[in-house]
Amino acid sequence: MISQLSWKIGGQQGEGVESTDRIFSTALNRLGYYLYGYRHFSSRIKGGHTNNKIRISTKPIRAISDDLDILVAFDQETIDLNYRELRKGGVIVADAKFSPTVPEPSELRLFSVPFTQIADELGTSLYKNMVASGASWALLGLPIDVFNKAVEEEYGRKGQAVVQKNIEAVRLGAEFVISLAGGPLPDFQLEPSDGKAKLFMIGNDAIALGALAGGCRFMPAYPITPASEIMEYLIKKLPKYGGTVIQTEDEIAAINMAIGANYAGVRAMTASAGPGLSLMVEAIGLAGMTETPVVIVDTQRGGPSTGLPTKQEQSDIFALIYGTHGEIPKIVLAPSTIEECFYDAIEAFNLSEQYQCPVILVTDLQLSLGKQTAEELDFKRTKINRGKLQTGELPTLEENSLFKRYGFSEDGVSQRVIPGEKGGIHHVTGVEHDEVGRPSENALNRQKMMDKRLGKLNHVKVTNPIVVDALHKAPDLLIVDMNSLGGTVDEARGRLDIDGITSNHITVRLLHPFPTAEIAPYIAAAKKVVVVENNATGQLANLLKLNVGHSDKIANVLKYDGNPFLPHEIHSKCKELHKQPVKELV
Amino acid sequence: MISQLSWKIGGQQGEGVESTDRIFSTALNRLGYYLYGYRHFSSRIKGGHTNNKIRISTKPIRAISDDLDILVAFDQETIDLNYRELRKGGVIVADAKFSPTVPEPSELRLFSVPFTQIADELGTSLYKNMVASGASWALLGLPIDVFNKAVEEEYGRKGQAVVQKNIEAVRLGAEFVISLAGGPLPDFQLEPSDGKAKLFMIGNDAIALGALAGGCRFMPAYPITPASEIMEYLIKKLPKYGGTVIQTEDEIAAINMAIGANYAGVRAMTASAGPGLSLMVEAIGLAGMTETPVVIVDTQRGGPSTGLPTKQEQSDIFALIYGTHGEIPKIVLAPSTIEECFYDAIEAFNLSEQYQCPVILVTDLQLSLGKQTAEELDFKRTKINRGKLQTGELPTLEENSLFKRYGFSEDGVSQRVIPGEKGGIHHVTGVEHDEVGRPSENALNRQKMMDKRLGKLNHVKVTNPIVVDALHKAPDLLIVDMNSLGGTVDEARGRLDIDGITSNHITVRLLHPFPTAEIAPYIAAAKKVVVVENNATGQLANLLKLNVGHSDKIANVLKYDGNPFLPHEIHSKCKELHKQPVKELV
Amino acid sequence: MATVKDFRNNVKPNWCPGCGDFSVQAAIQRACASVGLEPEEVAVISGIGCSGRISGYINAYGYHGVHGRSLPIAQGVKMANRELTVIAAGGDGDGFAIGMGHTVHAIRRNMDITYIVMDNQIYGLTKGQTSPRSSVGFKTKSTPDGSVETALSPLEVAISSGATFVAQSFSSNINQMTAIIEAAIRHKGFSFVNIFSPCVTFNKINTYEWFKEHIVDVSEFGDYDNTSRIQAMTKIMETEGMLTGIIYVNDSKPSYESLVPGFKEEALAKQSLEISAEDFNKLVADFR
Amino acid sequence: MATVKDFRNNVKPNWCPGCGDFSVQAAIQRACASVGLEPEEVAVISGIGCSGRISGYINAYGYHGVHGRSLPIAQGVKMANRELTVIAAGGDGDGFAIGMGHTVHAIRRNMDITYIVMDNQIYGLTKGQTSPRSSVGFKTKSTPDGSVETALSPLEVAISSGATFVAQSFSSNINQMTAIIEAAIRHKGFSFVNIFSPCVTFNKINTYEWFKEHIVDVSEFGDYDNTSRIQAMTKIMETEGMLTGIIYVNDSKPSYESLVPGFKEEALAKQSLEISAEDFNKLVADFR
Ligand SMILES: Cc1ncc(C[n+]2csc(CCOP(=O)(O)OP(=O)(O)O)c2C)c(N)n1
Ligand SMILES: Cc1ncc(C[n+]2csc(CCOP(=O)(O)OP(=O)(O)O)c2C)c(N)n1
Ligand code: SF4
Ligand code: SF4
Ligand SMILES: [Mg+2]
Ligand SMILES: [Mg+2]
Repeated sequence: MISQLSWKIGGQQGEGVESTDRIFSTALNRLGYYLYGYRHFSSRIKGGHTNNKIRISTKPIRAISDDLDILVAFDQETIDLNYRELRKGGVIVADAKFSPTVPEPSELRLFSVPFTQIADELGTSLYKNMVASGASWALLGLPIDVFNKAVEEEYGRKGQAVVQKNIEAVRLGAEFVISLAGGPLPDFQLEPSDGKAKLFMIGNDAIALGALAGGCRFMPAYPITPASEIMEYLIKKLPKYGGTVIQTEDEIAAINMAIGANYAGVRAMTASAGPGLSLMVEAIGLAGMTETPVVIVDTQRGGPSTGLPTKQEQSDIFALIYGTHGEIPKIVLAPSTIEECFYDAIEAFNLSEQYQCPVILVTDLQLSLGKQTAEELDFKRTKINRGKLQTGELPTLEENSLFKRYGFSEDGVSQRVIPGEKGGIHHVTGVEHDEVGRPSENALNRQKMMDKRLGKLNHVKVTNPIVVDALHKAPDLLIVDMNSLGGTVDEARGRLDIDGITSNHITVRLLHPFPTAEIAPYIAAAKKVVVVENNATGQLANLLKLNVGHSDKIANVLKYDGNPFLPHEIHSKCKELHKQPVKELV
Repeated sequence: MISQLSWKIGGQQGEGVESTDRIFSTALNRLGYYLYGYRHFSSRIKGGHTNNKIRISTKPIRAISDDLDILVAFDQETIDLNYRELRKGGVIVADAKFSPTVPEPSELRLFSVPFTQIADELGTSLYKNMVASGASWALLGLPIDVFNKAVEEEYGRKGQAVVQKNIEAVRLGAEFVISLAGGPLPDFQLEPSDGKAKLFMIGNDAIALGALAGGCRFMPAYPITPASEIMEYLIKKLPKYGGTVIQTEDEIAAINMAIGANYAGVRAMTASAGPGLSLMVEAIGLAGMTETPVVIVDTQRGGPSTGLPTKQEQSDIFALIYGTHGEIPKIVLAPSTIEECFYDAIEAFNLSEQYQCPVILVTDLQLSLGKQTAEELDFKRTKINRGKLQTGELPTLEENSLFKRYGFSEDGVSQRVIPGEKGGIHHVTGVEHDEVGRPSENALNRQKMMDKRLGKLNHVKVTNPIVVDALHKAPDLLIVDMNSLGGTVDEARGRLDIDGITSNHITVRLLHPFPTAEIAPYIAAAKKVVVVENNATGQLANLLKLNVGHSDKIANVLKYDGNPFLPHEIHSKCKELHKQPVKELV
Repeated sequence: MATVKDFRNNVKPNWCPGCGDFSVQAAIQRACASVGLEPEEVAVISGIGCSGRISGYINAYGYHGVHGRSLPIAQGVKMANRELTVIAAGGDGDGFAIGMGHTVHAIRRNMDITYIVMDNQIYGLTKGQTSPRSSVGFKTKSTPDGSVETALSPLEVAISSGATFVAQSFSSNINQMTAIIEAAIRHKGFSFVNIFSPCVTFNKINTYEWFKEHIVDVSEFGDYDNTSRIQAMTKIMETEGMLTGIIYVNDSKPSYESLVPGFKEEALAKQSLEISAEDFNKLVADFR
Repeated sequence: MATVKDFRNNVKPNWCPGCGDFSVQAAIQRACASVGLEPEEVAVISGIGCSGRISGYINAYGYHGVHGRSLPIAQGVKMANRELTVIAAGGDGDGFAIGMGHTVHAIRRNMDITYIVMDNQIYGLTKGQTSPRSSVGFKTKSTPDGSVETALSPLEVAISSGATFVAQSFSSNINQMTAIIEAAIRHKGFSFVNIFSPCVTFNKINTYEWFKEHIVDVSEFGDYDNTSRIQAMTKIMETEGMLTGIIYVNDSKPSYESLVPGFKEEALAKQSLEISAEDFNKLVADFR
């Protein structure tokens, strides 16, 4: 019995790869296994190779595996592109129709199953996905009823007849493969899971759900990969809570509308990826200058420009922190797990109202789109904190006087009031202004206002600005990462342990204001610091150098070819870096 | 006899302060004096206090002075706001009409001259500027004919009668003040100048002229303070060279049009300030990704958002370098003198074609708008270098093959060809692409293309990436600055010298790729590094920390109230920092 | 009930003496009072330009945003609190150059917002460059030999974008302006109001006198039916846009807010941010 | 002389089988050949979207820019080299949502560019959200309860923006498309061509059949005069934009390039970058 296994299905885009994967993993999820999915897809609608990989485990996992156990192939291209990933003794289940072959002699087992033919006999080749998944499911020897239940849910709205045909397809696929294999494969039998159905979702779902629970009621946004799911989720759910989503004419409209709505008292957010974020820069500056709360999600993807829109990358870090002309207060939060996506979405709204500034929630494509098991989400942690927003009745204003919306205060945060309130009238402007919001060029006021706004960042308190796993007092390596990389790094660390290389691990969750004080001792304690990131210039490492110093012992492991890291890549690079003398590191 | 003197004229915006200043300084320029001007103005059209200050010297100068010798006042507000700046024994020449008074007992000399009354007697109060300037000119005892010539040029297009009236006003103003003062003031007599008429211009003029000489023939742009003069100059001059300026609908259109024009073989630029630059971020990424040359000028002003649009600031540094999602090659050049504005504009175009990437030329408001004496501009240095642009006939392409516009090469720069050329057909896209420009998601190609593009920066060669004045081997202080600050820093250094504090001075001209190798030895050699900048977060200092390290001895002198530094401010702050132990610096 | 005085504050506008925007400001203040609004019930959202300063000169909630984006901000405000009277305002550059896309889409979306453009055919704040409204041949700092682009016709564009209320007025005619703005505020949907508001400093062509000579009021066309899109468009084309009055109204189309599924009559800003544990559990169950 | 084959390259479009864009591509290739152009004389500048990929599928110079900015880039190309035939192309989201402002201004500016919109009433590349062209009630991923915004009328907007050439066609009618694109290329000024190009994957309403049923060709109106702005506008309004053919042409207005002072007939890209020492000295003398 094994404790984990990796399964992949591949074919042409539009061929049903995704729905097959969905049914397969839903069934596994219901059985109580932990799952971690990865989608390989291109920026086109139909055609082009796509594949979905799922790692199945009896324990929580947060990374894809180096290798693969089972490959389900709809075409020879899928085999050609993926067979190298299969471990020794791995299995290919392929459509007999294209007479599948393994390109090189190898120790793989190939089961040629007539997916299309069986499907055709059932009425339409559309059923071939179910034949295929039935076959691969059977090899695992898992109970079929859960699987059929998932099939029913997927196709239920198409009527019972369709469901039955699909279930039939599953059965026939299973039977056929079993007749070849002689039964479920003994070396593919998973240990029993804890049996509890878990949450299974993508990061974008978690963010959207968190936003909703965090009081977000309005989302103006413009579609873009890999952010669109957030608006697509919220438009389904918000009407029940009186809110809505507007698909705007562009991202500039989206962010400005979100600013307008927040100004007027509603928690509103927008979400986009690189190109959209680039267009929002001016308005983010406006929010910073006018101290208007607003939450912006950036789901990082391969850049620059249109770049690799469906690929993994973490290359917007500096742009998010520094990409505004002039200087504003801004908070940049980077959740590193699916659960954090949920809690951080809530926290982002709280922070944006507490510190009255834009908050950017940044993810990467793998975190946003990779479907995975999530721990239960704790409703009790969904607390809303609106900071200094004044809601009760306000004292009447004296004639010709205005509400001190920008009144100076110890922490730099001023009382805030929303339009509609008597006694709260004030002016808001992106021009430098005085305490009631009137434009002012007075030098002294200017300096005080700059100090007030930027000073707010000194007070920012975020739950767990860094995630620390630091068993060692003076580890050989401190590995630093962000967003989706932590799980992969941990797998690599397990192997480093075996090599006798000690390592601590920090995942940075608060990118700005940088948690220098929190992180500095760990940097100081480590013999070397290795920053693992999906970009070409080492942006996270640069943040460390800029804020913490110690440039001389900070090295980078970078990957920017569009694919996520595999554990063995990080492991071998870290081993190499460990061998190098410090002075050769940089 | 004195070698320098500061003169200021103040009144309400729209009252003729600027034209008076223009005539006054033109006359001084013709006499061969070196001038350095500063305009204090607000973001409104008429009304509101404005003043222009000129420093007049027999030697080159690049800074405004701490104090003032003569103040010409059109209203009491001008006196109230500016009298403290006058040195002991300073002079106020004011309109008798408002019964001018000096607020506190002081050692100032006040000449109350009936500007308005004399003007009215001549026919219209419009002549009061000339009465005023005639009066202040007379106190300096300088020859009147040059002055009258300047008057003639200013008003010539309004006809000889108007000119005569103005000259008459000058004469009457002069006579009146002399009758009060008993003659030119002995302590205000300037030493003779070298007598050679010099160039007298603003940085924006120098940039526009440099662009023209550097082959720029097209400028799409959108008006904004303090950049508009660049387009306003070029629209007057370009038609003669077949080119033109288009005032576009916004900055996004402007930058994309400039990219289109460069792609099609014409040197094109755009110019803006913070808000416009923020809007251009996405397109700058496109230029970086498609390796299309383009030149963008950012004339920094007070930020964030609309901020202080008519005030001095240097707060776009990080945004210019890092404000693009994803990672692109980009060059950021920061001229530090009026002459450099000219030469760097040419170099910007050369670099953009040599490295096929966007080049940002960044100034600050004082450099862009401060009118000052420029050294002769050397036509021989206006060389054009188009890099690897292919202009001769190209070999015919084989059927179904394309020109390798993105061919790999040692320095990362590929052959470039412009549309219209037979044999040059290729595709361009902001999506990751192969050597002929077709979209590609291939991981290996991706990595090579990223390395190619970013690697170009390793080859960038810029004339004088830093300006160095380093007499001392191990100075007490190394002062680092950029853009317009160098002159003021030098004045402060003169005073530090007297205090016995040794200092070296570096002005950073190439902000990106950062000239780490060039600057590092000077940083290492200095006991302390003081970075002087007009912003609140110490962006230039952060660039040093990030690229060179030595965070522990880098301190900042910051000013962000909208006004330029005065020499005494830098001097006293440096003295303070010198006293502090290094470990307390940061 | 609030009077026009209650909509005044003590901020002295920084406009040049004689600028058309003064009267626009006065007309807005009068119209708000005659509609019976209280200052705190009004939010004026403006763009950047001389005209954009207007939000600071009216005693009401005011938001002076970035150049060209008054409409997106205004729409955000309206969605957050539909009980507010939202007035967006700005210049011709703000609304028809950099903000053109938003203008078309805000019109199309038809939220209950009044949008007032102070159209002076030039860029005032940046000291006299051409605007999309400048006529062919108009000489400015950026077109020293005269503009060669066709002037934009805001009224045509508004109607073709699906506007439900289109009006035009002239800064000299404060009574008409007031009446139009009042009608615009009362209109349930997006109201587009273009006002010729001369820039006395930089536009020496389109002066008060020039407008007086060139404009004609719709009331002068005996049989004009301002509920006919085709007639409105034809008239605008015939007069080259030089007409004033309420040019087109469609009262039958519901405003955006009233069409949004689930959108309550009560301001969203006043609704609870919390969801129940029961709801939360249901939401979470989707992912099992 | 080049034939249609010369405008083909060996890149296989990544569009879904049956996508309307295939025929648009073919029509452009045919039109270029019939106008007598050589591949290197043509530059196709496209936006982002399924449709935006078109610049990579035509054997000509091609620039695939960023979303919504094909027209600014195309105008830059035209100004740099007016000898090139510049074709801008993209989707309805590209041109009428994010690019709306540029579309209005490019039309107004009237450079000699042909702009082809592949109008499928939806966002294809991002997998089926609403577009400004989606009809009221249209259900998409972003409007699961049906869109509540009025669909934009591209033809009305084009005419009201001052277009000198406005046409509409349908992807099934390759002959008409070809003829229209040919006329558009020949037209000396900005040509706006909207093409109904069905998205077979995400738009299940506005299908080939649907269009066939709903569109009417201008040739069917006996006395239609496509040089009359008012008539064109009236007809568009009457048919709610569901008409095809060349709807409006104004041949008398010179193109932008030919109006710019000092702008030579010869491509700017071919002119010298250098200025003479004498000129330089004169320029410098302004500052003495
Ligand atoms: C993004 C951006 N670009 C440019 C500017 C500079 N700017 C300020 S106002 C303005 C235009 C003014 O014209 P208009 O909108 O017609 O207003 P007016 O001053 O004429 O009332 C411009 C270009 C800016 N503030 N922001
Ligand atoms: C700035 C920016 N925002 C969003 C996107 C994502 N995006 C790509 S294409 C597209 C719209 C596609 O619709 P359309 O223009 O109609 O083209 P179609 O795919 O239907 O041909 C969007 C929103 C992007 N690439 N860039
Ligand atoms: S410049 Fe023109 S628009 Fe601006 S305030 Fe003066 S008159 Fe009014
Ligand atoms: S998704 Fe639609 S528009 Fe895109 S290629 Fe497929 S059919 Fe064409
Ligand atoms: Mg204007
Ligand atoms: Mg579309």
